[in-house]
Amino acid sequence: MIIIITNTNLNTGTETSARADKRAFDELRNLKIEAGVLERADGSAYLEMGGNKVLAAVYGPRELFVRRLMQPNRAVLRCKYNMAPFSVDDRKRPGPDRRSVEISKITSDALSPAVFLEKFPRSTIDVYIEVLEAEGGTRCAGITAASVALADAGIPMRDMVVACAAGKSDGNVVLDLSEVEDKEGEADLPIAMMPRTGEITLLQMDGDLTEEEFGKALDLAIGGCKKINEEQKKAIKNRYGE
Amino acid sequence: MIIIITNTNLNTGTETSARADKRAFDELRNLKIEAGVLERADGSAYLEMGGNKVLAAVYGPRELFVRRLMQPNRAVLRCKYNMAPFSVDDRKRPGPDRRSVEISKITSDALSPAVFLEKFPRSTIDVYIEVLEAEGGTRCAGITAASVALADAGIPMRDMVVACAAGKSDGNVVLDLSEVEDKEGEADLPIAMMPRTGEITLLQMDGDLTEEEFGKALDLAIGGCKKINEEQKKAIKNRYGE
Amino acid sequence: MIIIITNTNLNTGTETSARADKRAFDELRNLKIEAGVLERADGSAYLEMGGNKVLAAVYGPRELFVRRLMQPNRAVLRCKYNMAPFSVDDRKRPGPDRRSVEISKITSDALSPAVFLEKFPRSTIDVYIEVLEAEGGTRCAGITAASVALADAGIPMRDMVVACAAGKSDGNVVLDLSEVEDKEGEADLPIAMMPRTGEITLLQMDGDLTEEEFGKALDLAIGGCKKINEEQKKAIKNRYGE
Amino acid sequence: MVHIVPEIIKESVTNLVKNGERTDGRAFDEYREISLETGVIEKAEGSARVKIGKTQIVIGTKPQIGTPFADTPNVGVLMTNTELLPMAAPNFESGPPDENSVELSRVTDRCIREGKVVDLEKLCIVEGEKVWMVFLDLHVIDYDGNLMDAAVLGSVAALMNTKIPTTKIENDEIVLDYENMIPLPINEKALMCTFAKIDGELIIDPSLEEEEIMGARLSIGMTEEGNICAMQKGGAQPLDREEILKVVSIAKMKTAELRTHLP
Amino acid sequence: MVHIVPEIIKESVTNLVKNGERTDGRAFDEYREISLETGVIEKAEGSARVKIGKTQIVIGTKPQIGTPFADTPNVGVLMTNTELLPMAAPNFESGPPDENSVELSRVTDRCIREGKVVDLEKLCIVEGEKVWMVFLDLHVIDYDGNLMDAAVLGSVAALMNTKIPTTKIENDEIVLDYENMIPLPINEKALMCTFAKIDGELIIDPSLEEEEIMGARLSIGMTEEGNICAMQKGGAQPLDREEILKVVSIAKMKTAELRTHLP
Amino acid sequence: MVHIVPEIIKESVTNLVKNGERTDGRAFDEYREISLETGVIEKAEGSARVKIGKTQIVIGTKPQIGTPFADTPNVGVLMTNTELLPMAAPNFESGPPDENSVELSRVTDRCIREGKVVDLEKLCIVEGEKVWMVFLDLHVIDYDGNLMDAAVLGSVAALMNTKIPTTKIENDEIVLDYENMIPLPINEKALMCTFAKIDGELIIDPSLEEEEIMGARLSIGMTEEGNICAMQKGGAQPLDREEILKVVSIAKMKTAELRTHLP
Repeated sequence: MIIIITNTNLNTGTETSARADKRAFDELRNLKIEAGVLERADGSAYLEMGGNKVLAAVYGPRELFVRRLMQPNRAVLRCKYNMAPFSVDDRKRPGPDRRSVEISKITSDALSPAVFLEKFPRSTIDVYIEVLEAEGGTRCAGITAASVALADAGIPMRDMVVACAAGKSDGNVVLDLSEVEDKEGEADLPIAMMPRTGEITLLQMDGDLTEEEFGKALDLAIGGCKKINEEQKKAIKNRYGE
Repeated sequence: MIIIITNTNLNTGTETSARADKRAFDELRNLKIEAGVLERADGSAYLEMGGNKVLAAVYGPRELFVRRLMQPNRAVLRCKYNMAPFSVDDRKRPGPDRRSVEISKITSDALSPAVFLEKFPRSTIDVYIEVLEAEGGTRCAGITAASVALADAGIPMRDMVVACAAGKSDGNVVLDLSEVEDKEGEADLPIAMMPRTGEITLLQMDGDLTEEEFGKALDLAIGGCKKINEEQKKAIKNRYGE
Repeated sequence: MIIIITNTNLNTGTETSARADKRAFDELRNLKIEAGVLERADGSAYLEMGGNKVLAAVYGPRELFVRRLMQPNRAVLRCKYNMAPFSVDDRKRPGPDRRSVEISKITSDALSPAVFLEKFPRSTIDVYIEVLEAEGGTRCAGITAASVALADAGIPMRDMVVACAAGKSDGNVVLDLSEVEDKEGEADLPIAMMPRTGEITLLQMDGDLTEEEFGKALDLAIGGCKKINEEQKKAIKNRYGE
Repeated sequence: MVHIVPEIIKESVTNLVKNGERTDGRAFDEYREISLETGVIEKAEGSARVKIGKTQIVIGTKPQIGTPFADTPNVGVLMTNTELLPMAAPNFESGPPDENSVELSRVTDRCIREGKVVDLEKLCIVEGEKVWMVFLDLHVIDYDGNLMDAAVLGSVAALMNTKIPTTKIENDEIVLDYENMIPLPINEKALMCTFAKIDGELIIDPSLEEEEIMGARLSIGMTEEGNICAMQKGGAQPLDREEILKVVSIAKMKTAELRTHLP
Repeated sequence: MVHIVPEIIKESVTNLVKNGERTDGRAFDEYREISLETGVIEKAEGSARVKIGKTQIVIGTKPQIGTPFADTPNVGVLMTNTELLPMAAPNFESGPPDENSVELSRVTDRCIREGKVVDLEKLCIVEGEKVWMVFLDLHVIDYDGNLMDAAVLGSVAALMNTKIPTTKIENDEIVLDYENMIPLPINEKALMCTFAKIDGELIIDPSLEEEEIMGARLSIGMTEEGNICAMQKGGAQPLDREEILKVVSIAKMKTAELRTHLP
Repeated sequence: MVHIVPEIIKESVTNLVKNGERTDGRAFDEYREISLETGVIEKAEGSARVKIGKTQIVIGTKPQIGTPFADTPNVGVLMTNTELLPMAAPNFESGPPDENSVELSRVTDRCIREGKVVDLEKLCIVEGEKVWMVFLDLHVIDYDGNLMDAAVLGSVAALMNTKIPTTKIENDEIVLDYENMIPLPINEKALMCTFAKIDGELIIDPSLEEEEIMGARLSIGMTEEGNICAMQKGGAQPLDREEILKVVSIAKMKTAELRTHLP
């Protein structure tokens, strides 16, 4: 039996402004970060960015029971990125898939340079990222939230880590792609950085960019990171005062 | 929607000679063995026999981390037989199935009698067999290659182990069944032996053989093993000289 | 292609007596318990109740190899409830499902209060329940059999544990629901108890009962447990004499 | 992971209970503060965020069109899944659902199913062919005791919050009309109320601290009329007949109280 | 789990064998007591309980209608599954089938399939579309050695005990007539006979004690005519040509003897 | 399994790099010896064996007819799967793909997909119903560093080597004509080039020894025109903006050089 769907709300593409949501090319989506939202975790943060809703929680430094992962001279930072089944249009089956395994790995690499892991040999710092609702850019949202959760847990850090994507949509290099721009656009370039030194801790790209467009997008993303970092600082200030 | 396949190359059965590939009843397929083909493994071998292409690699003796497998007075010899997804006509799903679990077990039993396991208590010798292309008789090809890889790894051995099948096809007892003969034939009898003493270390059979045919097939397989053993020796000589 | 089934034996519902199998509302199905039916297990029991056929086996107290489950001051009592693939009308796929995981857990809770676990620190007592044929009430049958198997294993116990269900079927509160009564009835209330003190060690309910009906069903189930306990005692007496 | 509770905490909580008190000052039959929001996840067709004390669960529903079970060809399907996320407690681990998570899923499912919360027969689209399958996913993000009551309360709220498109059959095709969304057909608001037994006393809504030292637990699902639709005992200590009858009669009042938090 | 056999037991069993004796007094070519009941599980379409000594297996069959394999469109399907239950031995563990369980499944399946026990072509209902799939499940409940012979003997008995409804095709529909049940079409009664090699001697039907110290094992499947349909060597010691030919000729007589236990 | 690199090796490799040298004498922007054969597996519809230094991967393709994804009804499907075989390195383990294997699969897939190597739209047979699904399986048999560049180079070669039968629709049936095989439609030869950062220096095509001590890794996928189609940073140390821009511009030249190895 054939199923026909009528009158869905997916009327994208008839927009007249440059971006479907009328943002300027270098404009971020609405952003809200709150630190210390969970009771049991050692540190936590909640982040909304556009339609994304992301929770991050940190446990540790704590004893690492899996001996084969143990490092004699530093802590390991382990990340689990996970999407709630109800976070996307078509229900996502619970449990890790290849995408979440990859994102967990690169998130761990993105956060590690900022943490003084060498202070906690043989232990683990566990970062859990839960995407409650997804609307494009959840890996960046997760990293940004996780960094606030690490700070909330009192983990000593060189700097915050902040993440943001730029990309190409409808022929234009733009900041912070929405879900529609990500799916229909020509390229996506998510990065993470430590804002104090400007060092890049995550860099991925897929799509099609000339060398020139890439440089432009990279700088746009760096600019986005700096703005988001201000919100991270505010969230921590709100929680702990000056 | 129905799918129709035209003009495939599967024109077996119209042959006039006794065997589809014109071999004599006691003739082996073309055979080629090379030792020392991989860099990282402690020992390795590559074998082609008819359309079979098989790699074997050995690591060890090395520390055994799974305590419940450890033997206080000898090494364990563990085998993993695996088929590449592209090694067969219809893609094989990656990962072990019941067939590969059984072959791994009997391969381990087939090789163990030849190795001085008692020299390496509490350790493991790991044998990995990868079937890159399969055309009937891969378990025998794997054992023959693994034995060369064990020698290449410098593992002390009482003797080589060499494997070969005989069987019954079109009413005749024949040596070294091809894929077609295995599938359409009446019986398959793979064995492994230590050529110096003639002792049998692997024996399986499926099909239908009288006691007399069985005796004939067993002797044919023993003869095949002896010929293949010459190629094993050559491969080791080529690698290390006399 | 459509499959039509004719003349199956499922002619329930045309019965004239109150219960499909003509039992009185407080009548148990035929019951048979035998202790010591297996050779290897430290203790075992076989139970038939109506169409149920259940085996229970006990190993222990023995060393617990999973360190994270170990209790410094007592044994853990672990249960595995499992249904044979052929025990039900439509073949059950082998391996645990959510139902068997839950039943294993509550069976462990139901048996633990009766066992002097504190006598065996750091060890485990393993209880295995196999449903060979299922006809309603297998969790209760399993607990009743497991308790006999624990006694057969010589595990020191405060009391036996005995289990029985009551429920509501065709508007009546009745004892020991059959498969048909369980499926088509209005409520099922399986309990387990220690008959000496009358203490309840398992209690579950699903369906729809008023507070009054619940009280009535609970008392009926308690009465059923007492009768079944007599059969448990007989089984042990038959095995070991007075 | 086994979590060993220090003897000293065990003793101090138990002593309080002996004196008729609880660590957080509550009466024995008093719930912690409850908060319940619905519609918190826009991409979910229904959702809720429930807090009982510091226990917190986010719940979302996803209706899909699927095939009915062969033995109930005209009945929709409800699928309940619970994730005890590793973020919710230091001893929760990643991986497939463990026995606690399975029990929570099954008891929640049982209370909602046996309490006839959703009118599953109204979810049939074409008998024997197409029905609505409603996935109910519970995401436990903070664990401070008494998950069951929170799970059922939040699930009922999320189901009440759920909207599905109207369906029509035209020329043997199912037409889903997303302009005319209708609420999921709700029959009943069955809720669950949990007691813990500590040193012979029965206290309602155990906190984590209380759960860790309790001997037994009894959860009771009740319909609006006060009928029992589900029960589950937990814990390695027994309960006696009188204790059970007593908490059943308290549960009626307390589930009615809980029900006032529903929208 | 590795099971270490004490040296003293090893020695005493071996010394007995050297003197032509076995711990339980049997001759080298003597089976333990065998018992075989069929129809023991009413819900299974066929079933058997087999004991060889204290080794015990319960076997049930479940025929289902399914789709044939693409390369054998007019042939029914036999699926063999073995569970070495943790109740059967202290070192058997719960979980997915390990290599011993897989080997037992596959050798049992091979003996039955290659021995042509079931006439699988008669299980075709509609060529290329519908055939009977017979699930053969072996539940090993007590393990005292020589599982293979027990597995094949019990499986053949359970298959002989199996009944399926007659099928008719009417108006392009398959009609299953449960009033007229027919036995599964049985062609042949192939059985298996297993030898253990201890200190150069070959003994039949090894007990657990003997299995634990044996150097090699050889199992031979034989048809009623005495043709060989399956063989499997196990164990980390070799066998020589003469030993193999010798046990093959003994197996013919011993499988005939085993066959007398079938109904 | 964590592999601890001895401090002394770390130091010696690092010191060499500080002096502008590498352990195997290469220049910083010099690849190891590359060999590439195609058609090495006859049963695979396309295949290649690639070596970069001693890193070795065997790659095979298997086209199958399947159903397209609902949101891309007229586009074929490419499925990439990587096995880091335990034979390839002492610390690789059997079992389901770990995070390194998943990353290698996904980055290879991304470079080929985003680089539009295969014209997937030409793989549609009947819109919304049947398309070619191409399985691309990478079998890593020897691991000496820089798997990504080898994986993409070998995959492109295997895809270029792949042949599929022509398809026709006749009387609503798909006819596969194995007498007239055609090559897979190839659009583009996107390749990947990987840099490692050691002590502030960026070196191309890191060997295993270099990978084990590198702080960060950056892989860049490039089309024939020199557009970037994929990037992936790895490793727990950061890169700065200038470093990134620098390696992007080197990658253009180096992927062109790699491309000369394609047939």
